[in-house]
This record gives sequence, structure tokens and C-alpha cells, in this order.
Amino acid sequence: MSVLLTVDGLSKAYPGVIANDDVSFLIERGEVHALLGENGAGKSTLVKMIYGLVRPDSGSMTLNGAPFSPAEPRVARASGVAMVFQHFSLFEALNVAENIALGMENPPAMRDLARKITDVSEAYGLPLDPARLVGHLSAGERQRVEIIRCLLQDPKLLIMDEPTSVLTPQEVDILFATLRKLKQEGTAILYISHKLEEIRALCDSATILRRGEVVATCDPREKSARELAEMMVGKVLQQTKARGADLGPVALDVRGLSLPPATQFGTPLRDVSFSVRKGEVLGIGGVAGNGQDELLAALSGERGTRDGVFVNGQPISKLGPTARRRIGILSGPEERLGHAAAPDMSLTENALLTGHVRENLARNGFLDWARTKAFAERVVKEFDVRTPGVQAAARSLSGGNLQKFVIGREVLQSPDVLIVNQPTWGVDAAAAAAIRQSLLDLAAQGSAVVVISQDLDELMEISDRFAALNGGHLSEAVPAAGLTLDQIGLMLGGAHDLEPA
Amino acid sequence: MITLERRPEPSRMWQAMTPILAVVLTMIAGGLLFAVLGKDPFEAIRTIFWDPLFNPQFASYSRPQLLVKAAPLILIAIGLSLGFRAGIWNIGAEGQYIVGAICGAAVGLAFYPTEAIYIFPLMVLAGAIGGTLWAMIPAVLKIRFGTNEILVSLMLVYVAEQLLASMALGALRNPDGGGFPGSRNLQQYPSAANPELIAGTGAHWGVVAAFIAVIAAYVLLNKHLLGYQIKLTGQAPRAARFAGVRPNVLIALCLGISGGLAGLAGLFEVSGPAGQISIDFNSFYGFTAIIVAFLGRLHPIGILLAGLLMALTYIGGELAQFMLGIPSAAIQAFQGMLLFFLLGVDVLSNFRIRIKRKQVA
Amino acid sequence: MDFGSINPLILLASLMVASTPILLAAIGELVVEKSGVLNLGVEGMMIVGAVTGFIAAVNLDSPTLGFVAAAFGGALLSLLFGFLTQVLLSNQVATGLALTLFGLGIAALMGQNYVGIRAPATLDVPLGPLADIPVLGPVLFQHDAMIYVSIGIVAAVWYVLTKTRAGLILRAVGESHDAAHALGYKVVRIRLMAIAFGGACAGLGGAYLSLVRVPQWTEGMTAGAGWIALAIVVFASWKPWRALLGAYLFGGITVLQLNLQAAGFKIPVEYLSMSPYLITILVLVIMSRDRSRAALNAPAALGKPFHASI
Amino acid sequence: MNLMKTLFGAITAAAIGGAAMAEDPVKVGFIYVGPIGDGGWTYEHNKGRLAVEEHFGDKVETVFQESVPEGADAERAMTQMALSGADLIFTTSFGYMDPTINVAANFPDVKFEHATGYKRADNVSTYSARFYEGRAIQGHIAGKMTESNKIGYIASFPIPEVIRGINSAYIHAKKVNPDVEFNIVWAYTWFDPAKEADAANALIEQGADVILQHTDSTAPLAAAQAKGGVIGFGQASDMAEYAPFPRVSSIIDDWAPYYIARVQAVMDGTWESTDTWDGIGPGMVAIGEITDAVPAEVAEEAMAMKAALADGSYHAFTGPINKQDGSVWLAEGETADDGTLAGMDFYVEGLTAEIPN
Repeated sequence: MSVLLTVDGLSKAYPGVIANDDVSFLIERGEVHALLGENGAGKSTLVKMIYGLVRPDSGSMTLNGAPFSPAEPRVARASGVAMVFQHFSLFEALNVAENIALGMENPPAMRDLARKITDVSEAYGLPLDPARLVGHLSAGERQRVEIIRCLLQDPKLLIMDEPTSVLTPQEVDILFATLRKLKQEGTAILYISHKLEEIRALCDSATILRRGEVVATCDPREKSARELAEMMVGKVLQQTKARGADLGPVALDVRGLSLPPATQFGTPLRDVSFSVRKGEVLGIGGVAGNGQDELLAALSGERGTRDGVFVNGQPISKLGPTARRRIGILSGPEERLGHAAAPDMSLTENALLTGHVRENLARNGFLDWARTKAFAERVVKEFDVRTPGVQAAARSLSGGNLQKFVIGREVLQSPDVLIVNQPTWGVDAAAAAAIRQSLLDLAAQGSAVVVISQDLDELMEISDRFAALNGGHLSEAVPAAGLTLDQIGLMLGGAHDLEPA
Repeated sequence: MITLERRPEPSRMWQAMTPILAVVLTMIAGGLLFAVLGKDPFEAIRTIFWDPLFNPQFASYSRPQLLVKAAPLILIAIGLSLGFRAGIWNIGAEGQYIVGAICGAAVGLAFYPTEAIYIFPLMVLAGAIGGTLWAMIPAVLKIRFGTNEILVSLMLVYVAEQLLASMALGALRNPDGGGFPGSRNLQQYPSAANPELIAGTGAHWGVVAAFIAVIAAYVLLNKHLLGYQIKLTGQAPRAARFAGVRPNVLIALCLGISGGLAGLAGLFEVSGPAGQISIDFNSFYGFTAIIVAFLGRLHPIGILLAGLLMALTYIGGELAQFMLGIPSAAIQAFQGMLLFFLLGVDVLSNFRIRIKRKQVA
Repeated sequence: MDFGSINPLILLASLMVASTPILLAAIGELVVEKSGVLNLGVEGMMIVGAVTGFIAAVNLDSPTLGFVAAAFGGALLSLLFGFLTQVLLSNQVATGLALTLFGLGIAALMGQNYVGIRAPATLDVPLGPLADIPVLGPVLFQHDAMIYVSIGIVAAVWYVLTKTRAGLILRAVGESHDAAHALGYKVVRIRLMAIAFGGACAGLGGAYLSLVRVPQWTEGMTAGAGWIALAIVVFASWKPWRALLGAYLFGGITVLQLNLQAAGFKIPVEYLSMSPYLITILVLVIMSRDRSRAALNAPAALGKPFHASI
Repeated sequence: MNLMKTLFGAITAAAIGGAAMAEDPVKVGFIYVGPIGDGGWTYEHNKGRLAVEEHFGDKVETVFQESVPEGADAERAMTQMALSGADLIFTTSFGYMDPTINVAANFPDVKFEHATGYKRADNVSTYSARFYEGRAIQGHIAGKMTESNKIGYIASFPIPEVIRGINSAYIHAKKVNPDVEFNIVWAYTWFDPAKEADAANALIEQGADVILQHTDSTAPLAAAQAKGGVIGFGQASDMAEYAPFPRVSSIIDDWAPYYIARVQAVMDGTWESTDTWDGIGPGMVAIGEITDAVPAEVAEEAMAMKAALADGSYHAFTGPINKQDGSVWLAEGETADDGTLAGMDFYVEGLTAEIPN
């Protein structure tokens, strides 16, 4: 094997943050190279510099032995570097072929392109219909669009940013088969992830980043997942404390809940039924875009339904979020900025967002800012939110700190029922552990907790029972203890049409 | 290379500084414009900004006139600002202003020549209701069908203008006016008139209403849950629904309030300074108020100041026209510049400007 | 007094003339909105186009150069809007309104010495025998060049938007500027180009008023045409040929209304004058009733500010 | 209000105190409803202002404010002008009537002249022009010239001024051509070039080969020219740029003689509140050159009518004239009184349309 890409001393600083500090490593031809690190460790910035989206402050790169400093993605693509994004690079209202054409330098005529898409996608076991609107595709299918887009350009280096976060275990297998095939063809792959088992299964070497610096380079197959994790985090991890609470009567009961999709490209809920008892944690797994947002909206009261939701035996389907909060049903949506919190508002104002009902922050509609501030300060203190003060705008906080604030805001209101969606998404490991612990503690105090998550490890760690959401259907809830990954994969379903070719 | 870097939080210093900076820049650019037109820029700027306030020849008259001119702008802009903050774009205040004036005047004229104390209050009510109902058309269409309120409210301005012409020539025409268009003069009908309350101040009921609106909006936005919900909806609509705000209620409320205030402004204008319904009764107040709302950063106090500033440029502009012979077009362009600068320099409160040396590729 | 005295074919011919200014402005705004930008300053750009076109045509004694200058003037003014909204990230609604105010003022200033002057005549396109075809000839083949140019622009916009890579990129930028940016497209630059194109088209529309339809320069001569153009873009659900239909429909109502009066029909003029606006509202309602379809046609990023945060 | 009056009185007295001295120029103000650049109504008033400046030279100073909306803004514009020391203020739109009266009450020493209104005071005169006299001549030429016997009329708003013009033109067209028909389009605007062009086109398409207009832009003339074979008339200003064809003549508002006379009266101290309604005779209404497109004998007849109107030997509304419903308005030989004309709200017999409302 020979060296394809060298990265030498790259640095990039943003106001208040050094994203990359003197980062160096190299990638060989036909190698799957992992870039490992927590959220905020600088992985994304690094690959954006390789892809030409961000210019480094200092440092240099070579590709195929020649100096390489792409001024824009076009240049990077012309040099044989392709990238599959984690977010934000598809256009929902355009079809597959148009989306792919947009990512190519010199796309052939649409008809030829469509044929090529069909050919290539079948050759790599990722079937795609070029005429479909991307908005109508599942998350897994969307990722295929991105991968095919890259493959059509015969890349020498393929960058993949967290590709498996939206896939079922079966889909992950198919993806890995594709990547191994590419590797045999001599394509190098730069694989970004924080999922250690995947990296151990797939990658030939790994560069580990922490706070923008390279802390280690190793062969991941020779390390245990725990060793890798500790290199990533830099300290010994604490396990979530197990608990053994007694379960009370049914608190939240959902029977035959159906809901049309909120947007054209959303997923409807189809006849969803489950119940949660006091003191119980129900984990709901599923791949993104299978109805998670809709389920949260139906339970939080954002979207009323005709029927189907009961709390302590009383129907609440028609109640709005405020009325539900009054009777103790609280929730935390997935999107921190813009849904759970208003980005430009202060923490105090964001405390008011859900807190005014149960914390008596308003009288006859007139706000009590002093009490609100006190409540915000309590959340900050008890959930260890790192912030200059409660007057800081929500968007000025890091993801983990804001998530702690958002979850803490709900937990401190002592809900009878708490529903959260992706409570630790994009949060560093320490904060994630703290959030999980707070959910367990809440259940231990007798609240019913529903955790919707795409992180199966997380669900296995804290759930009493587990159910899977697939295409708007919810599976039967089963005890979480003793479930195997294969069983979960089958529950998550949706894999029947994805067999490798 | 100059790049913009988003500040983690808006800079309070720049928020306060940018309006002043904008006015200064407008003075410079406007001065250049006047100089190109062959006028003395310093004299022009002084005539526009200084003379209406302090020139002994005009000030005692012009100063109260600032209130007269600013009151409808402020009243309308306050209503609009609530909607704008919530992301609800009522561009048709001009139409609501007209319809409010028509409804209010119609009520007053219906009583003519009866003199009674209840007539004016009834007119005020009718004006507010007229404006509100006119604004409820885009509201209902948006709620029911998701129709874009910008375009509907805008189209309704033209419908209202036709309605005004029809009223001035038809139903509300002064029967003693010798067939000329226009209604009876309400100023000359004591029970329906909106007179100057304290002589020499310019303050009529519309000015009082504008001040009340400023205070009410300030309390609403800073001390009341509804104001909080309005702000929340504008900044993060999903978060607002999550917080329990019902978007449809808010749409109806914001459009209704802005329409009602615009209708009130129309009524106070028609029964006071303007005096009568005529074909050209509306004089762009509804559109100018949009500009005033943004000039005031959608903040009640800001709008109060912006309305006064705008009125100053109008009155000063008038003085500049006949004292210095500056064409009214130049004054209009000058006002356009003022808004451009205000909109442009606002970037400083949310972004930091960085100058970077170009890298050697 | 009979309805038969209104010849529908002649009506068609004159509505084409009446509609061309708003058609030009609308097709330009359509491209702007397809790129995700809402420019409410169409009226201002039109009137600046009207005056620059007129001044150039008079001084250079060439209507053609007048139209070129008008396109240039409209584009220049639109780039002021572009700079404020795309570079300084100002609010698009307010900036558009300010542009209208500024445009009306600056146009009046520029045109002060051009009142009461006649524009050089624009010549009809010599389409030879085509023009002599009975019935169709006068309707379709006896117009000035700009009518054909405007239809040509509509066809070109349709072709570019649906059939070419440039159009695909433009739609992509209007759909999701973040995704387009991630793929390496210069969102701001593309939008500035779209804005300039919109300004140029609005300028042409204004010049059509001052050089062909009226033809003379007078202050405020656009008299609200720019606002109609905005409505037509929505009426057309962002589709070029439908914009043509919408513009002709709107022009048609105005012309028909005047024809009915001229033919002696007793019609309530004020209420008929309202009808184009009311019909536009009705179409807006019908169009937006089917929320999913409207959502598909509307550029998803319309009016949203873009700042490359990475 | 009283306090205001004294206040203003004091200020004005101070301002005017200087004006009494002989060497000080007389300051004359003009309030315009539109931009000077409208090429029509305001444009002609401003020409009157320029004529005053030219006539008196250093002895006058004129100031003006254009595009002043009717209503509150007008009142302020007048007041500020009075405060700046104006001795005489012309307010040149009907909608300024009440504001003029109000402001005049506050400035008893300033003279006001309000155009086209009917309210007067000790220091407020009114003046207007008998445009219908010009319309009579237009009607005559139009009746003679039309071959299709259809005459198109672009009207602005249904007010007495406009209705009077329609009647006058119709009576005189009918007199020379009994088959003549009037097609009337109400544009509901004083000034919207594009709409005026459309209206002209609609009328021409309906067969009209003569277009009369009571709106201010040249757009109808341009439309007539584009169609070919259609004639029109200049309105408000001469619109000579369309002569000799399609513009065959014009009615010109000529305010200069009146303005000069009134300024002179202020200078002489002879100014009194009057009501002036002048026509062709005193030159307030001028008839633009009749071009060669009009046959010589028609032009001669027109000039004869002009002379008769000017010396008062002929009145444009001379009986017998019936109203549209057939009832008698003017008996044989009877002429219309100014009161009826001022408030005219009916068509004469023969016009088939209805006045909108």
C-alpha cells in the first residue's frame, strides 16, 4: 500500500474555540481509516478542510504526493475526494437523479445519468429509483443517494461522516459490505464515527481526536472498545447506576393512536398502542424518520388527536401542551435549538418556555421574571449547566450543556409522565451519562418515562421495556433485559428490501 | 477579505449605536446627494433635522406637528411590530387604515347633524372594528387555507383604495358639496370631530392612542405571557408550538390587533387632521409604518422614536422643499437611504466584522 | 351596445400589450424567488428601469439601447437590495419596501428634465407575410419586438429552470441553501445573480411602459404594476408559463373592463377595478388549499437569510 | 384655537412686518397636488409660477411644495409656508378647500387663492377655469372630423367639472353631426398613463376615431398615433409633441395671466376676496394651435366659435337643451346659470351612458 493523503499540522480556530490544533495523520490507498472522537472534538472541521469547505489557518496537505489545498469542494472533487454528509446536503423537493447531478462536476445528460444511477446502485447493492423525490425517501435511502453520488465520480478518497447513525443494523451490514467492496477496488475511506464497535469491525487504522488534537493513532482491531473510549474521553468512564424500583399502576396509556404526517415528507403514526407504568422507563427505538417526531408531538400535545391518549385513565388527546403540563405530562423534543429551546432567547426566557404552568411563573398572564430567573438558575445549578449566566442566549451554549438545561428544565418540574426524544443526541459522553442518570432517578421517584432514541446502546442501558418504531407502526413492547442485537434489528424491521445484492 | 462572524449574542452596545450611526451615514450620503443637486448640503441637513425643532420661525408650529404626523405612523407600526415579531407579515395596513377611516366616518356621518356625546366613541369603535375585520380577511385565509398573508393583505390595499374612491364619490359624498367628491368635513361637526385636545400641542385623540399603544405594547412584550409567546413564535415557531402557543390564534390576534390599530389611526386621521373622506385620503401611512416598525427595531420605544424621526424627515423635508427648492423626489430618496443604512448597519449588532488577509493558496 | 362589438381577437392583441410590463417584471421576480429570495422592491426597480430606459433612448435616439440601459439600471438597483440582504443579511421584506421608496424617489430625480419629451418610436417587427394572415396576423404578428422578447424570456427561463444544470443549481439554492453550500455552490453569488436578473427584467418592464406602452416619462408612471407582478408570481405557483398566463389574465381583466365601458355596458367601475385583485386572492386561496402541492412549488428557503456558518 | 390664532398672528406680524417695506420682494407660495413632472395639471400651475417670476423679476420671490397630499399634510404645508413669510399662497387642488379656509383663518394678513373650490373668506379667493368652453370647440372639431361617428371620451371621476366637459363637447359635436355617438370610459384616475393608454385603445377598438380626454397624460395621444387615423386633443398642456397629427388642437390651462394679476394686486394693495371663473376671454383657457390635419373651413368655424365665446356673444350652454331624461333644462335661447353648471350632475339628452354610481 502507498500513501494517498497526508495531513500535516492543520490548525483551525473559531472565536473562543480551537477546532483543530496541529493535526497530522496519513491515509493509505485502499485503507479504511477511522477518525474517532467525541462531539466537538474537531472531526467535522477536519474533514471539511480536506473537502475544501473550510480553509485551514495553517498546515498543509498532500494528495498523491502533490500539494493539496482545495479552495472549494469543486477542486476537492476534481482531485478525487468525495464526501457523504451527516446532514444537509440533499434537496427534498428534487428527485434522486437531480440530487446526484448537483453533486457531480460534469454530470452526463439526465437520461444517461439515470441509467448510470440504476447500474451503479445495483452493482453496489444499494437499489435506488432515480426518478423519486428525495423527500419521499427513508433516511437510509437518502444516504444511498449520497453514496451513489460519490461513487459515480470514482473517488480515490471517500469521506463518510457518521454514516450509520440513521441506519438499522441490517442496513449497517449492507453499507459495510459496500465499503469493503470499495476498499478492494483500491478506494481509501475516511470514516468518522464515535461508535466503537463499528470501527473495530470495519477500520484498518484510527486517528483519535480530543479537543482538536490528535491524541493517538492505532489499529482499532487491536484495542478494546473500552480502551478506545477512554482515549476518546480522556478519563475513566462511569457506568450509569442500575436501579430496582417498584413499578406502580399504568400512568400513560396509548391505544390505537393514528396521526397524519405533519409535513409532506413526514411519517404518519399508524395505530400505535403502548402503556407505561409509574416508575418505568419505556425505550422506543427506531431509525430516524419513522415517526419519532410525530409520536412526540402527539404525546406532548403539540398536535392534538381525536382519540387514543390517556393519562391515569383520563382521555387527554384533545388537550394542548399547556393543559397537559398542568396535569403533569412533560416532554423534551429531539431538536434542541428551535424546538426545545429558542436559540436567541436567554436561558431565563427558555426556562419560561415550558415552566410557566407548573412553576407558577405567570399570574393572570403577567410574568414573574424574578421567579423565572430563580427557576433557570436552579436548573443550571442542579444539572451542572456550564454557562456564564442565565442571561446567556441558548445558542451560545454547547450542545451538551443546552441539552442538560432542556432535560433539567423538565425533570425539575417533577412530571408524572416524561417523554423525551433523542435525549443525548450529539452530546458528549459525560453529559450523556448525567442525562441518563437523571432520567433513571426520575423514574425511581415514581414517574413514568418514555425515551425515544436511535441509540440502541442507550436504550438497552436504561429501559425496562423496549419497543420499536418502524414506518409509523410501533412493535409490541418487550422486556429489555436479554434482548440481542439481532432481535432488535428484526423489531426495527424495514430491512427486508435491503438485502445485499 | 472581509468576513462576518456571528456573535454568540447580539451586542447591546451596537444595538444602541447602530441607529445613530445610520442617521449619521444618511446625513453624509444625503448631503452628497443634495450637493450633487446643487444645494448647500449643510443647510439642507440643518433644514431637515434642525429647523422643524429649533428654528424660531417654525418650531412652535412644527414641533407639535411632529406628533400629528408621527401619531398614525406610531399607532400602525406598533400593531405591525407585534405581527412582525411573530413572523406574521401584514403588509396591508394601508388598506386597514382606509377601511377603518371609512367605517368610522360612516358612523359619524350617519348621525349628522345630531349632536351627542356618544357619537365619537361609537366612531372610534367602528374604526377599530373596520380595520380589524379587513385584517381578518388575510388572517382567516391564512388559517383556513394557508394563504400567504403578505400577498393577500397587499392585494386588499388596492381593493380598499377602490372602495375609498367609491365612498368618496358615492355613499359618503357630501350632499351639500355641490357634487364634488369627498364627504362632509368632520372637523366641522363637533360631535364627530377629533380636535386638538390642548391648544398648541398638536395632541389629538390619535396622539393619545399612540402613546397608550406604545406603553401597552411595552408591557405586553416585556411583562406578559402573550408578548413572550409572540416573540417566541417569531424566533422559533416549533418551540412556540411546543410551548403551547396555538399558531392560528396568534395569527388572528396579531393581524387583528394590527388591523384594529391601523383602523383606529385611520379614524383619528379622518375625523381630525384630514377632516374628510376623499379620494386621496390615504397618504401611504400604512406602508411608511412598516418602515417605521423596522426603524424602531420592532421595539415599542424604538418605534416611538422612529416615528418621530420619520415625521421629522417629512416635516423637515417639506421645509427643505420650499425653503431651499429641493425636489420632493430627493426627500423621498433621502428617506430610502435612511432605511437602507438602518437595515444595513444592523448587521453589526449580530455579527462581528473580521478582516482577514487573503491566504496564499 | 351589443357584446359582439368587442372583438375577442383584438382584445387578445391589446391585452398582450397591456400585460407585457407586468409579465417582464413577474418572470424576473420568479427567478429571484426560485433562488430563495423575496424582493418586494419590484415597483422601485421597474420605475428606475422606466426612467433610465427613457433617458438612454432619448439621448442615444435608440429604443434598443434604451431597453439595454433599463435592464442595466434595474439590475444595478437590485444589487443594492442584494448587497443589503445577502451580504449584510438585512430583512428582505423591509429592504424590498425601502427599495421601492428609494427607487420612486431616485427615478423622479433622474427624470426631472425628461418630462414632456417624446420617446423615439419603437418599430414593429417586420414579420412580413405573417402579419397579413387574416385574423391571426394582427393578433400575433403585428407587435413591437419587446412582446416577442418577453415571451422569449419566459421560454428561456422555463428552459433554463427545467432543462439545464444552471437552473437545477438555482432551484437547489432556493430549496436549501445549507445543502447547496455543503456541496460547494456559492449561494450568495448565485442569489446575487438571480437578483440582478430579476432587476434587469423589472427594468425592461418599466422601460416597456415608458418607451412603448405610454410612451413618455412621468413620475410614478408604474402606478402599482410592480406589486401586481409579485402577486402573479404566486398566482403562477413559480412556473414560468403560468406567469405568462397570469399576466395576460390580469391585463385581460383590465382591458376587458375598459372595453366593456367603451362598448357602453353599464358596469360598476370601482367594483370591477377591484376584480383583478380579488381574483388574485381567490387564486391564491385555491392554490394554497392543497397545502402539499403549494409546498412543493414554493421554494423552501424563500425569504430566509443565509449565512455560511462554517 | 384662539390661543393659536394670537400666536400665529404675532408670528406672522413679525414675519410680514418686513414685507411692508418697499424693497422687500413679495413672497408667493404655491401648493401642488402632484409632482411638477406630471406633465399636466401641476406642470401647468408651475408654468404659471415661472411666468410670475419672469414677469416681476426681483420684485417677487416664489416658493412651492409639490406632491402635497390633501388633508392634514396640506394644512401643515400652507401653515409653514405662511410662517416662512409668504404674502400670497395659491393652493391648486380642489381637495385643499377646507385646509385653505382653516389656515387662512389663522393668518388674516396672508392672502390665499384656492383653485376650483367654492368656499371663500376675507382673505381667501377662489378661481377656476371654464374648460367647458374649450370642450365646446373640441366637440365641434370632433363632430366634423369623425367618420365613424363614434367619439371616445376618457373621463376621470364623475364630478361636475368632468360631466360639464362631456356635455359641452357632446352638444357641440351633435350640433354639427346628428349621428354622433359618445363612448365614455371612466378611468377613475387623474393620472395613470398606462391605464389611459388602455382606455384609449379600448375606445379605438370600439370604433372611435376621435379621442377626447379629461386625464392628464399624453398616453391617449400616443395610443391614437400608434393606431393611425385617429385624432386627439392636448389636455391641460399643449402636448405639441404630438402635433400636427394625431393632436389636432388642445385645451391649455393658462394660469399665468391670473397669477400675474393677483400678485400685482397684492403689490398694489388692491387685493380683494373674489370668485373668478374665467374662460377663453381673459385667457385662462387657451386653445392650442389647430393643425393642418383639420380642414380649413372647420378650423375657421372653430376659431369663430372661440371668438364668440371669448367676447361673450355665445354661451356654450345655450338652449334649447334637454336633460338626458327628456325634461327641459334650458329653453330656447336661455343660457345656463353658473350655479347649475358648478354642480352639474346630469347628462344632456342624447348621451346614452349613465353617470356611474
